[in-house]
This record gives sequence, C-alpha cells and structure tokens, in this order.
Amino acid sequence: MTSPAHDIVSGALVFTGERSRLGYRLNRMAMSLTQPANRAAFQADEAAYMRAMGLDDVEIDRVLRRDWKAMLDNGGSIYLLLKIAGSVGHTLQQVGAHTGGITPEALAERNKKA
Amino acid sequence: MTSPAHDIVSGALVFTGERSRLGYRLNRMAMSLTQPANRAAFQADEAAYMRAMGLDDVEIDRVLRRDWKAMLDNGGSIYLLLKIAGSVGHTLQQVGAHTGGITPEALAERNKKA
Amino acid sequence: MAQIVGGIGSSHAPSIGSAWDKGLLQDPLWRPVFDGYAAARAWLAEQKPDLFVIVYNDHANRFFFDAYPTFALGVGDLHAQADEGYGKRDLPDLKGDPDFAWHIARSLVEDEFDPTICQEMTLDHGVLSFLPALADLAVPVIPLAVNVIQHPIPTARRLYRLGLALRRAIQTGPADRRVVVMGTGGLSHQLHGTQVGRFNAAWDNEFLDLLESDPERLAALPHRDWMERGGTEGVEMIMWLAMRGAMGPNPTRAFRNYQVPMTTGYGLLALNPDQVAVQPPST
Amino acid sequence: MAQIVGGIGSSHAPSIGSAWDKGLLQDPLWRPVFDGYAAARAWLAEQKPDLFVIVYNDHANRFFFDAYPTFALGVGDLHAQADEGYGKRDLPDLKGDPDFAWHIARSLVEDEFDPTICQEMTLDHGVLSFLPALADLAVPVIPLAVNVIQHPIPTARRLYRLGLALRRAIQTGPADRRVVVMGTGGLSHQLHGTQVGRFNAAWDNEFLDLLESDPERLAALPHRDWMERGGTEGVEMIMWLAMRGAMGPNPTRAFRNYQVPMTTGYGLLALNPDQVAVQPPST
Ligand SMILES: [Fe+3]
Ligand SMILES: [Fe+3]
Repeated sequence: MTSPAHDIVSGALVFTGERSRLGYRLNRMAMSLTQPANRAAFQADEAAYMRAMGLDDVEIDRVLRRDWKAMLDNGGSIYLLLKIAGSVGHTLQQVGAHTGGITPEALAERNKKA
Repeated sequence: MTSPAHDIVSGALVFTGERSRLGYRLNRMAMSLTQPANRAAFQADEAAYMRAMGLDDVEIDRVLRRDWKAMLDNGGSIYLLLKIAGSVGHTLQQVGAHTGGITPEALAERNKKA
Repeated sequence: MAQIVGGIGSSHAPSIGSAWDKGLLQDPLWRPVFDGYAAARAWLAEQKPDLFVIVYNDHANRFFFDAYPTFALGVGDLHAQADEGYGKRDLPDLKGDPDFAWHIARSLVEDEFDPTICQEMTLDHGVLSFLPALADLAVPVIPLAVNVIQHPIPTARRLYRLGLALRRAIQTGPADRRVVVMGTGGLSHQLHGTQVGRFNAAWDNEFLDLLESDPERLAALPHRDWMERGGTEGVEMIMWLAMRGAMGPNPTRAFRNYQVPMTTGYGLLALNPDQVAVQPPST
Repeated sequence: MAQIVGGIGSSHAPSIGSAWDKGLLQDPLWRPVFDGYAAARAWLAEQKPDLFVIVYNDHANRFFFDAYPTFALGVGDLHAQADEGYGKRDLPDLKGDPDFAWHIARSLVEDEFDPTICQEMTLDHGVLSFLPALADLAVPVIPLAVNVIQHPIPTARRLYRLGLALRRAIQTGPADRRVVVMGTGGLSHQLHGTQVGRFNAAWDNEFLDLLESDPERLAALPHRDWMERGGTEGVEMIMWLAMRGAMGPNPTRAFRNYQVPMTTGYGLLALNPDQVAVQPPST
C-alpha cells in the first residue's frame, strides 16, 4: 500500500497512513467540529475558522466550494468529511455522489435497486 | 495483582489499574500541571484550582499537607506526584523519602552508600 | 465464575440509529430490519446477560489521528455518548464494569495483545446505532474499539485471535457474570468513489455462512479481498471475527437476519456459544 | 535497502539531562557517566547512522490514563519536547521519518502487534535525558513508547518479540537507511516506599551480561522478578530487550559502562548487530 497505485480498490481510496498525513490539517479541523461551540464558530465564518485552524488557502477553498472529491483526493478521511458535511448541511449521499462523480439522483437510483 | 496483598513488592506499591482508577482525579489534576498556565493558576490558589478540577476535600487536604504517602496510598502515580512536587518546590528525594517514612537526610545517606 | 452466554454480530450505521429515534419500526423500508432486532432482543433477554463485551469501531469520534489506537479497551465506570458532529441523541450514558474490564486488560496483555487502556471512553454509532434496538441499555458494557479506518488496520486473523483471547479472558473473569460478546461492522458498503453505494448481498451471505461454519477461512483473507468484495468501508466486517472467536469451536445459530434497506447490507446474527472449557493460550 | 548498524541500551533519568544541561561533565559524581557517553558517542558516529528507532517509555507526559497505550509509534515529521511540569529545556525538537515510520507501522501490524499510531508525539526524559550526551540531535528519530508505568504492562517476552519484529520491519524498509535501534530504561531504581533509593548493582550487571548472552532467559522472567530485583520502577529495564531482539542472534559488544552516581544504576551498552539476513516471521 505504499504507492498510490496500490491504495485504490474498485475506484475507492484506501485511507492509508500516507493519505492521513497529507490530509492531517483538514481532518483535524473537521474533528474539531465534534464540539458544538466549534461548529457554531465554523458556521459563523468558515474561512476565518479554517484559517485559525492552520489550513492554507487551497484547503480552505476546497471546503468553501464543497469539493468533496478534492478533499478526499488530498487526504480527507470520509468519516471526517462527513463532519464538515454535517456542519454545512450536506448529506452522506451528497458527499458520496460527489466523490464518485455522479449526481445524488443517480446514487438514489442505485439505492433503489438494492 | 487483583488483591492489594499482591500489588506490593518490597514495600513499594505496584501501580495497577485498580490504583489508577482510585487516584484518577488526583492524577488528572497533576497531569494538567504540565501546562505552564495551569501551574501558575495552581500556585496562585492551590485549593481553588483543585476544587475546579473536581477533587474532594480529602484529596485537596492531602496535597495541601504535602502528604505524599497518603497521595500514593490512594492511587497517586509516583510520576504524577512528581509534577505536583515540581509545582510546590519539593524534590524527588523529598517525595520518595516521605512515602518511605524516612527523612530526606536518611535517604541522602542511602544514596552516599551507592 | 463468569460464563459466555451468547454472541451477537450486527451491522451498525448512523441510519439505524436515526430510524430508531424516529420510530420507523413499521416503515416499509425499516420494518424487516427492526423485526430482526425485536426477535434477537427476545432471544438475548432469555440469556439474562449482565455484561456486554462489544468489539466495534470508532469513526474518528473518540480518537483522532494524533494518536489512533489499533485496539482500545474501555475500563471506566461510565461511557458517555460521543457527539459525532450533529449533536447528541437522547440516550443514556452506558455503564461500564471496571473490575471485570481491568481483568480483561490483564488477560489480553498477558496474551500479547497491546490495547490502549481507556479510563475515559466515549461511544459513537459503532455501538449506539444498533444497541438500543437490541438490548436493555442498563446492562453494563465493556467496549473494545478497533482501528478499521486508518491503514494499517489489524488483519482478519488478528481479530479472530482477539476473540480467542477474549474467550479466555472472560472465562477466567473475577466475578459471576453472564457475558454476551458482540462484534459489529459492515456489512458490505461503499461510502465514496466511482462505485459509491455498491453493496454485495452474495458476499454478505457467504460471509454469514462462513462465519458460522469456517471462520478460519475468513481469518485467512487479506484486506484487499475484503475491500474488493465488501467495499473499502465494508472491511469493518472483520470485527465479527472477534465475536466468533469468543464463541468456541462449534457454536449454534440462534437467529439470523439479512436485509438491504438502503445500499448497505444489514446483517444480524445470534449465536449460542460452544460450552467447551477454557482453551489453552495459542502461541 | 535499510540496514541495522548498531544497538544502544541506555538508562534514562531526569538527572542525566539536568547534569548535562549544567555542564557537569567533569563533576566527580558525573564524570564516569559522561565519559561513557563520550566513548559510545564516538563509536556511534563511526556507524554513520541516519535514523534512530528508540524504544522508551513516556512518564505520563505525552499520554495520560484517559487513554494509555501499551505501545505507541511516532510517525510524525517532528517530535516536540514535552513539558514535564518544570518548563522545557533548551533542546531542539527532533525530526521524524514519516515514510519509514509508516512502513514500520505496517510491518508491526502485519506481525500482530497493536501499536497506537501517533502523528503528534512529544518526547520526555525517556528519550531526551541521555540522547544529547550520546548523539547528534539532527538525526531523525522514530520513537516507540511502551507502557511500563500502569499495570498491566507488556511482558519481557513481548518486548523481546517486539525487537524481533522491528528487525524485520527495518530490514524491509522502503529507503536506504543506516538504522541504530535503542532501548532505554532503568536500570535498578526504587522511587518510593520503604526501600526508596535502593538499587542492585549485582542484578544490573547480571542483566547486562544476560542481555548479550542469553536474552531468552530475561524474556522468560515474570514482572514480579524484575520488580523484586530492580524495583517497581526498575521494571522498565525490559525495554532493553526490544533493542536486543533487533540485533539478531549473535551481536558483539562494542562498549559497556556501568556507574551508580546517585542510587540508580546507570548502564550503557553498545552492540554491533549480527549481520544475518531477515528472519522469517515467528508465529
Ligand atoms: Fe462503521
Ligand atoms: Fe523511566
């Protein structure tokens, strides 16, 4: 699992240590959102909150654009992206569909077939 | 090591899980003293600081009296007692001698024989 | 002394918890799931358990990657609910069983497991999504969290061996307890990527079969196989092997249910443990 | 690929660090200790190490009993100094080696060790007391912390096996590195109780002998024996076994020193590793 080619399974990223290192600041910011006071501060001014948590402009921009795929590709853990999603009113389905490059409607269609 | 008789070796207490549970509040307070701001607050008003950290009157009294043996007998970890000692200006030798019921001078005498 | 009186394997998912909270017991989508829990709940109550040992995973709620434990054992008096980022649900904190938990800690460490020992533990949907549907929340819990979210994660074999070690630990316990061991995770699900939403009912059912009949075969499967069949997040199915290991060589099935309410295989299995004596340590 | 070029066993104690900071290199009490470090330092520099793997213990500085790991591996870019309650010393933060450290994590977990993986690690006197006297602090460090302060603690055998597993992990490392493995703790000392201040030079020297010649015999010793001979805090001597395990079957001695400056046995041992090939996993 050391090389990127080896940590993709069926189109999904294996969350390796190397990815965890890459996404550490984003994930740490997301982890902080498990505290209600931090969620409120984040919601009041997302960019300011993220800057105070040490994220750089590129990382902040990905969150502001709700670019879940870019966050995931750059070391975001799916479980931590879901905390950001919760704070900005996106669902698990919206996040998942975005990372897969399909619409939430297409994902709902997949679900129905279950 | 479940029964008290089994967790004493050569007159010293083995710091078991059961002891760790018993001394948890004291040890947590001591751990907080690894932060300079907390040390200052503790030094400014020991009793108030300990009360805010959830210690009860008996626990607070042991610290105020520098009763290292009673702290140790009630679940204090020697490594955490040393943080309290550092904040109140006691040495490793003072703490150790007190837990052994000897004077620091007697301990120094033992050391010289080394 | 303590005895193992049952084993439960269960999926966990935030959706189970929110469906339960909303009272969707008769909802067409959820009814087959909750009917399963109701049946297992009746069986469980008959076993008169007074302690649950639950092998589950935290989803970056109690632990973060500053220090992420491979195994973490909760030895506290009380296990509070974790806020997962949405606020807390209306659930009681769960009681622990410190004396028994410290005994398990000693036994596992003696058996060359290396758990992080937690006097402060909080529980997320890994435990709290399915447990209210299944069990009386007044029964004390000893939680054992497993890293399945940041690779390297423990092998399937390690989880099976953890179950064997838990069996020895429980059967030598310091108090008279009727213990039910639970393992939870999965089943197949994929939360992200080009195949987001896929599940694999054939694999889920094969897994449920093999768990009963041939756990060694599951223990030998590398992570890649689990992920290719059940999804990168579905790898958490390996935690059921810890429950299975604790059941002894030949447990018997008490109950099984499998449903796919929403793109995730939801499985539920209840086992009566083999009543053979304590096994010698496996080196 | 990576190779193990040396092993160091060393005592650690706050007093070594403060004597170093005060420049007591010629002090009558400390000179025999620091002369030892100077000699070992010269040997170490000859090995041209570019990575240290250090098996040590934290003294409730990085970790607290809310979640105390049996083993904790530091995989971060930088390891800061912990404030132990007295303010920080004038020392640089130590560099890590993340890629190599994640490889070790993978190898250990594959070999059925269960470390807590730490992207944020701070180091206390367990590393920082002796290291400035021994080594260039610019060399990257992978720290591996062991619980020896809250029982249950891992067995001596587990530490020896950890060393065997570290040997495999390092020898299969992803980068060209010259690695020195260190194990630190003790030697005999007793910080509290009716025999506070006791030490046991006979046991310390027997330990140093056996570590070289018969580590299996040390690995078989139960904790009670270690504590009766070397003190309840002296049990941390077991960490030297991890270094010894990493040296292969037949290492040769490069240097040894033993002094008793103040009621604690201070030992220092440098080993040239056995240059046999990678061992197969021991199950
Ligand atoms: Fe899960
Ligand atoms: Fe130490």
